[in-house]
Amino acid sequence: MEYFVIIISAIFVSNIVLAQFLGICPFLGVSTRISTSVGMTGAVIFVMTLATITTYLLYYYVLGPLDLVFLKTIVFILVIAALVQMVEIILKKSSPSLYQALGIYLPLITTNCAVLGVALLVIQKNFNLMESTVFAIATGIGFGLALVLLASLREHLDLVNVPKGMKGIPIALVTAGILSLAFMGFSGIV
Amino acid sequence: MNQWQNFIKGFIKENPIFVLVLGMCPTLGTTTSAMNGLGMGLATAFVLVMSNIVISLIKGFVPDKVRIPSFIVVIASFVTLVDLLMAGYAPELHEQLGLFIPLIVVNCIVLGRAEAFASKNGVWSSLIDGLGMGLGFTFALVLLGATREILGSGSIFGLKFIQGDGMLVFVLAPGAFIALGYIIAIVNKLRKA
Amino acid sequence: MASKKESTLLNMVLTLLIISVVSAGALGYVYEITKKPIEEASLKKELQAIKEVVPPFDNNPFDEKFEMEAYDGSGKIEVYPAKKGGEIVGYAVKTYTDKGFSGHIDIMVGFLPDGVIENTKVLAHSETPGLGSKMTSEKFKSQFHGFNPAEKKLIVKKDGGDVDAITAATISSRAFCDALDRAYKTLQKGGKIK
Amino acid sequence: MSEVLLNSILTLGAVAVVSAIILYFVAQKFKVEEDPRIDDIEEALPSANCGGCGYPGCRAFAEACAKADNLDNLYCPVGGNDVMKKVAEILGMEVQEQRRQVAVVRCAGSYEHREHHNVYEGPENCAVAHQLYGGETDCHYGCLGLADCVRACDFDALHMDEKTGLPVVDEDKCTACGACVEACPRDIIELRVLGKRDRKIFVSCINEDPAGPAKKACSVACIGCGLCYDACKFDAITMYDNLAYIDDKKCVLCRACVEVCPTGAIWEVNFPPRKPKPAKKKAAATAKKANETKGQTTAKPINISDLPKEDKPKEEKTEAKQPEVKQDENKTEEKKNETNENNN
Amino acid sequence: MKDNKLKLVISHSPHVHANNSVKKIMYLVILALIPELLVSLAYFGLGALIVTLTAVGSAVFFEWFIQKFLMKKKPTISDGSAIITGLLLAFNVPSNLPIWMVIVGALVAIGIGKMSFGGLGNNVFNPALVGRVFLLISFPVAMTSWPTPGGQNLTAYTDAVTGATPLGVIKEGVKNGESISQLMAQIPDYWNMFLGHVGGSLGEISALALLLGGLFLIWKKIVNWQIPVAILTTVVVFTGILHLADPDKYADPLFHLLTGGMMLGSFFMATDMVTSPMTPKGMTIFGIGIGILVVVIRVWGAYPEGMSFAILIMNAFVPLINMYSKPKLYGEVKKNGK
Amino acid sequence: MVALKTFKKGGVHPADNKFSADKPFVKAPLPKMAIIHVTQHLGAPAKVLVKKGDKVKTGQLIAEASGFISANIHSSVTGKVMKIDNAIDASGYKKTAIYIKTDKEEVWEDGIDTSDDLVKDIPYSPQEIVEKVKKAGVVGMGGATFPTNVKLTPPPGKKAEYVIINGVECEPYLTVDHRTMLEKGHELMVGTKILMKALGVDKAIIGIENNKPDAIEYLTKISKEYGGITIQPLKMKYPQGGEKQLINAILGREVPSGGLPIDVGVVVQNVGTTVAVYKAVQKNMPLIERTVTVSGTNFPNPANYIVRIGTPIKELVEFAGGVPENTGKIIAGGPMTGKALSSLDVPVQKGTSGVIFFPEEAAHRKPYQDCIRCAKCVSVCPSGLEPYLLMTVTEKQMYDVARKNHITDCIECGSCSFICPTYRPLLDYIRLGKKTVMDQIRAERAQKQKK
Ligand SMILES: Cc1cc2nc3c(=O)[nH]c(=O)nc-3n(C[C@H](O)[C@H](O)[C@H](O)COP(=O)(O)O)c2cc1C
Ligand SMILES: Cc1cc2nc3c(=O)[nH]c(=O)nc-3n(C[C@H](O)[C@H](O)[C@H](O)COP(=O)(O)O)c2cc1C
Ligand SMILES: Cc1cc2nc3c(=O)[nH]c(=O)nc-3n(C[C@H](O)[C@H](O)[C@H](O)COP(=O)(O)O)c2cc1C
Ligand SMILES: Cc1cc2nc3c(=O)[nH]c(=O)nc-3n(C[C@H](O)[C@H](O)[C@H](O)CO)c2cc1C
Ligand code: SF4
Ligand code: SF4
Ligand code: SF4
Ligand code: SF4
Ligand code: FES
Repeated sequence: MEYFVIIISAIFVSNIVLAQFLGICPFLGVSTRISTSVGMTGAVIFVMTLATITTYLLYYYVLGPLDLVFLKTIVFILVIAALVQMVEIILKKSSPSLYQALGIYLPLITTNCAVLGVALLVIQKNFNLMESTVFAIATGIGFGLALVLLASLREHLDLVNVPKGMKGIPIALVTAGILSLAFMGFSGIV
Repeated sequence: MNQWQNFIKGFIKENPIFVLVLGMCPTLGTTTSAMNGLGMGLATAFVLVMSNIVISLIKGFVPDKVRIPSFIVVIASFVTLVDLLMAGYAPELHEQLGLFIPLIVVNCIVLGRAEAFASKNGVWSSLIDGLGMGLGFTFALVLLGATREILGSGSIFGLKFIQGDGMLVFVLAPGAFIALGYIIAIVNKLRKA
Repeated sequence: MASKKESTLLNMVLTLLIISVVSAGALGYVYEITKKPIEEASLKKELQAIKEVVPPFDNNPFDEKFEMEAYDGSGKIEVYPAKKGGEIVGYAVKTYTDKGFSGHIDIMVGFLPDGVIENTKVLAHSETPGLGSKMTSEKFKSQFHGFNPAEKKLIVKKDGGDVDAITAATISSRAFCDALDRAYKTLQKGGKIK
Repeated sequence: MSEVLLNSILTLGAVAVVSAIILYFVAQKFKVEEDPRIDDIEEALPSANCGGCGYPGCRAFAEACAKADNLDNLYCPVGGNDVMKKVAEILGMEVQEQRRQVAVVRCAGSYEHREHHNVYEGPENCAVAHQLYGGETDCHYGCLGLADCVRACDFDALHMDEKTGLPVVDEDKCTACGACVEACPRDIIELRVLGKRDRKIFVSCINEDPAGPAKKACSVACIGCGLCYDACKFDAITMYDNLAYIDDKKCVLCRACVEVCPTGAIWEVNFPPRKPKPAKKKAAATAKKANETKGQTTAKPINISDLPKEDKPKEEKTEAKQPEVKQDENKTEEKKNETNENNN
Repeated sequence: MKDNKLKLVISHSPHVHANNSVKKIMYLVILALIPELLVSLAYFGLGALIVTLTAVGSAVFFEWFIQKFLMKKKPTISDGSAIITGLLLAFNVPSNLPIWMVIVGALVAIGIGKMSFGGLGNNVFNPALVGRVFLLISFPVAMTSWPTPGGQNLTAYTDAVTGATPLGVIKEGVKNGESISQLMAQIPDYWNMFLGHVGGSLGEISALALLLGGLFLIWKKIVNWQIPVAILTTVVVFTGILHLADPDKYADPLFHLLTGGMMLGSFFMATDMVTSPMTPKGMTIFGIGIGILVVVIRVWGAYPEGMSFAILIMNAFVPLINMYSKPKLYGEVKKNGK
Repeated sequence: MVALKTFKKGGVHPADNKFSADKPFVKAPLPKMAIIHVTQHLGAPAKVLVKKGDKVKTGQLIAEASGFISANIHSSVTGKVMKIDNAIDASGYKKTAIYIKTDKEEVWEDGIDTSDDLVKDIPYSPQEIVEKVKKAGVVGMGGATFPTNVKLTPPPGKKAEYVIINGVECEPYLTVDHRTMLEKGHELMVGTKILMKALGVDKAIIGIENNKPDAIEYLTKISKEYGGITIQPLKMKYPQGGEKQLINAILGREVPSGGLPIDVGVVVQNVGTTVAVYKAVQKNMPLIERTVTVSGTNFPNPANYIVRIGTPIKELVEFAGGVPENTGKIIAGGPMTGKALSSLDVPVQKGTSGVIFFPEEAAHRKPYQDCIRCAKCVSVCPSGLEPYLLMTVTEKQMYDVARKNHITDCIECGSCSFICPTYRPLLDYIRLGKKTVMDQIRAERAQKQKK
């Protein structure tokens, strides 16, 4: 039940994008086409999970014991950056097809607050390793849900006559706003 | 480009938020009031200026492959610095801005500027660029913060001017998106005119 | 086109190492400096809170703080005895609830030795701004000043108690009462108050 | 040194070194070669992603450039020669200069020249109307005036003239991307090479009907009489399907054809008004020479600059017909040579 | 050879038209809303009148204003869609809501919910609900104090006697551990709920009047039956299962059908053609989605009523639904011939 | 009475306005100058066989088929070839046509039986029938003008099971098929037998909508004399006459997307075509005349005419009473699929089934608005398409999306434009998108073949 609560909360109630304001740049940037948003979702879930596990271990087995928690930001981001770059290089060589699908989004992820955000959040929330992993995956799914929804809406908006001044980012933001308004209906469920 | 233009471009022409649409998370997450916007903006501006300076200083020594990690370390150091200083000397604000202070690290603007400007230009230009961009960012944050505060709480910089509450939505997530959407639309219009 | 420098193992490692070492050094140094102010800041906050919720005292409550198992076994609460001239003048209790609209809330509540509430202060919460967040407002808090849980019910009026809920934030109000109730009952169980 | 200081330096140093080493080896092991020049070229391109070059976007063009042995068949019409020079520089190659092109509208059938005897109702879209019928006039070749070309232009270089119902090209803005050529369902728009001082001569009509119906449908139609064909000494004009066509590669801008056209279907653009000087045989000769030079090296823009400025070919009788042409450098509207008015 | 000045019109076929129009559709919907309007006027009196007029008036005004001055287009207010938006917005708020809030709601509905997207036909979210939810979250107090229906306060407006809605009573009660059967005593009986003698937003109270209007629209083929039927069936099944599992914690299906915005939402708001899917299959999925969300929010969420949220959330899914519920092609080839 | 059937998916109900249903055929006078286009059918233009100055007889071959899908063209009058020049046709474009000035005296080509006697015996083999049909230049008269002989030659491996005769005439105003069924019932029956023989099938069904009860009754009666032919009454619904819909209505089968009726074992022929086949086979009569309804709400005397191909519509209309006062639009064919004429100089062609007048007030289209996503168009589309989407993506030139959404399956029935409450010109755009996508497909196919 504990995990169920974490999952529902991360996906719907405290959706990372719509309620927590993390990962907004890719949320706006990559949501022009459904296909790309699906690819991005895959990449984010993957990296987010990997990064959360790695930073979790580092935090509790290195930084904590050495009383160096103030270095967490710098260490985490370094690890994430290296991780992303590594994944990218490896994918490019070992699985070009997967690289085609996910690779192009990887550089974007380094500067995605959501990844660092989740790494920091699991520490703030005192999750254990398993909870952290589940939380990271669920958060990634929540990110994907918001991303794919917005992408489908924006593809739709491409076909209708949005006023010139609102085209592009403004209407995407307003749409995201109403989406977030609608998602407030989930509040209190867990 | 003279330094003045270099400085001023961050406000409207290349405003990181309105035009480049980067650094959205702190923009939306911390602007529940004008004051918070100001604090966040200045913190970011500080990191931006300092890391721009340092990066333009060290750019010659850094090999290409570790360029990004190196820059990130530099940026992260300044972020931690701000974090620590703020926690020590401005605990109230630190609590308000919460998670978003460490997240300055991944603020696309900071790294973006490091990559796009500081790693190619001299110290002085980089400083000006950082300052311009940083203040442009702050300007945008204060604008958004003020809008949300006025509509959402009926106050400005904490000064209440109506009885009771404002429209709560603007303090919450949806209002942030919506308000920013319209501000960008208006800025776009002004920029074209 | 940034740097034309070749990427060899040595210079990669060296560069990153130097940068990191310098950063770490600088940060470590700053950390040393700010460590005290940060600690002081958070101490000050707690002390401030204690001062707010109990009558004037002259001891250092931090030295005498002790922990108690909550009466319902749901966790631990911290108690700071406030003394004046060695005499107990009240207890500042750091209590909590998980029933807030957005989950966990930490509250400092002060009791006089006879169990009457002196004052309250919300330490940490994530309730909705403008709604639940109003529990920090004087208007809501003032009703607890001199509130005797032995005589009145620490329950919102809607549920048949004596507490005026915040409009449109009954959930937060309820949670608030829950936290106070926990502190009260725990102290009572531990025999600290009547 | 305090413990914290030491610890932080050690830890961070270790993390950094480990990442650097891992990165290094991973990078070595999984190396994928990509021509770095592609990025450089892409940066040099205007990133309009218009496809005017024939490739799907600027990146694809950059890749093609990097792969190519020479740049003869690669040309970015938006960036023009400047950009191609830059690209060549990056690749260390020579680039052949291409002469500037602009879009021209080969239809002069304005409202006053063509009678409209039907009313089209439907979407404002040339392609849709074209599929439906021949047009509101008897000319089934001419412009439909519903502005598909205008909408296709990304550079704001086209607009509809309210009075004539025809599109007008702003030569300063036109980048010769060809989007309008693609868009026009009637193939009215063509990219033409500009001569010196942006001059050009072309037949502003594509009506293939024989003389009678053509002339009846539109007073400024090319009726296929062949007079211009006879007048051209440079083989620049071909006749096909009752229609004359001037090859911009061969035309030396001597304007001989313009005068003989009985309907005024041939337009000369950006020429100064003709001066009443006697014709010089020399002019034609020089022009011929220029033509030959051009044939050998396409590198130079068309070269009749050997002709002294005043040295315009025969012009005696046209003088009287030549209206006052306002020398407005930016505007191209007054490209119309109105000699036809007199002919009608 | 000219056909004596005959200027023939040329256009693509078809050359005839069914002659139905947006205007006709919209005015029929307005007609269908009239019975409910009458019921609320009877039960809420002056307040209902003021709120309805303000909402409709300001919705139409904002549409006109925005089209005329911001979009520089010819205003199309006569098509009636703004009237519906205003009407439905009014139907979704308590009848004692302060006028200025009603106006803000209309501005949000029309300005943000509709015109920002380009006006009629281009919006992705139901405008009236955007306005309503905006108000609910902005002014939770005002939006959740419902005047009690009945004769005593027909002329009162803002100082009407207020009380809780059945959904609110149940929600509060269950949270406090009271059992459903106890709580049922505190609310009107089902027959009164069906007729509309019950607290709530001004246009959601009478299931009977709404049902009449809704059936009229279905008969006129203006709305498809799939959406309302899918919603109501899902709700009945879902709450039925819950009720059977624990009748003390979960109210019975009939209660859910008769309370809150269930009827109004199912027949008039989920069916807004602009913001609902295009095929019967898609509409069914859409309806089921709404049904599930409503129950989830009603039963487990913080809000006693989830209709608005459920519809808005499903509005966001419409493009995806459309993508995966294409109509069946005539002569679809299974193994992809050719 | 047999149960009424209809097709399953989509469809609309335009007012049928069949004003001329009880007007027997009248023969229209010969044209003064016949304008005979060499493209009156689907496929390649016919090759001109005459030259300026030649004298031709009625029924003489003047242009011959120039490919597998093409059709012979015969002179419809006796006279002199004046010129071979471009002339405007119903498509609104100028196409090659042969101008023949009519002599006073009519001389028929040898071997043509011009009498009205019914010939019931069919002594010919299937090959001979197809040959005769081809020689006579018979093309489908139901609208698509597809060369009939091609339809009668199923590709190898495909076998017809049914012949369906299309007597639906679902287009408003038009009544020629109705009149043909009433006046030429026996010819129709013999024609049907000929088709059955040519295709080697023993079952034929004539589909007729129930707004023509007299035709249903009459044909049911006489069909007893001819074995294997049944009459199927159908519920009124447009576009029931579309062959795919008709097959669906009668047999419940669906022609596969991109396929032909023969893929489900059916050949569909129009009533008029069948009579033309009868004449071609039994009387050696080439296709030189056809039936045309002249009608319209403001047209004082709607009627049905038998008209020689090549008669300028102007002459036909003058004979029928002249252009009504306030005419705003004239349509060749029915109002749902017909083409608006840009000029009355257009001649009657093999595919011209009607001339319909629209008064000024009904001639104009209403301005259109943004789509309100009412899904009416989706629900009426008999092909199961999403017209609103197809129009929009064509407008935005997203042809790949249009293609993925099967734009090529549109039968151009116009139901979508007819029903749309915002008057969107759906079919206008869909036609453009369909053509563009077809061109793309063809180009790809050509490319593949090259490789
Ligand atoms: C966005 C939003 C945030 C809310 N936050 C709180 C909150 O922090 N505390 C609270 O008690 N109620 C909050 N509510 C209100 C509850 O959902 C619920 O309506 C209320 O507690 C019912 O109490 P009442 O009986 O006082 O009206 C919030 C509502 C909304 C829409
Ligand atoms: C390329 C092409 C090939 C055809 N081949 C055959 C055929 O082999 N057999 C047949 O019965 N009909 C054939 N048809 C005719 C069609 O089935 C159909 O009758 C014709 O397109 C007119 O139908 P419509 O009026 O419903 O559009 C062909 C049509 C086309 C366009
Ligand atoms: C929308 C539409 C409506 C049609 N209506 C009729 C009709 O009413 N009667 C008819 O004979 N053919 C009609 N057709 C043509 C038929 O599809 C088919 O081409 C014809 O019946 C084949 O016979 P034919 O080759 O002898 O013309 C229609 C076609 C379409 C696309
Ligand atoms: C059946 C039907 C239901 C409608 N429901 C709503 C509604 O719930 N909210 C609303 O703002 N407009 C509604 N409208 C009006 C109109 O469609 C709506 O304003 C559009 O969403 C605006 O683009 C409805 C219209 C119809 C025909
Ligand atoms: S006028 Fe034509 S060729 Fe010139 S820029 Fe515009 S679209 Fe391109
Ligand atoms: S030139 Fe072509 S595209 Fe442009 S308006 Fe004329 S017909 Fe249309
Ligand atoms: S899309 Fe084509 S087949 Fe479908 S209704 Fe429209 S015209 Fe008919
Ligand atoms: S019928 Fe018209 S308004 Fe309705 S969905 Fe189709 S195109 Fe849109
Ligand atoms: S600031 Fe760019 S993703 Fe958060």
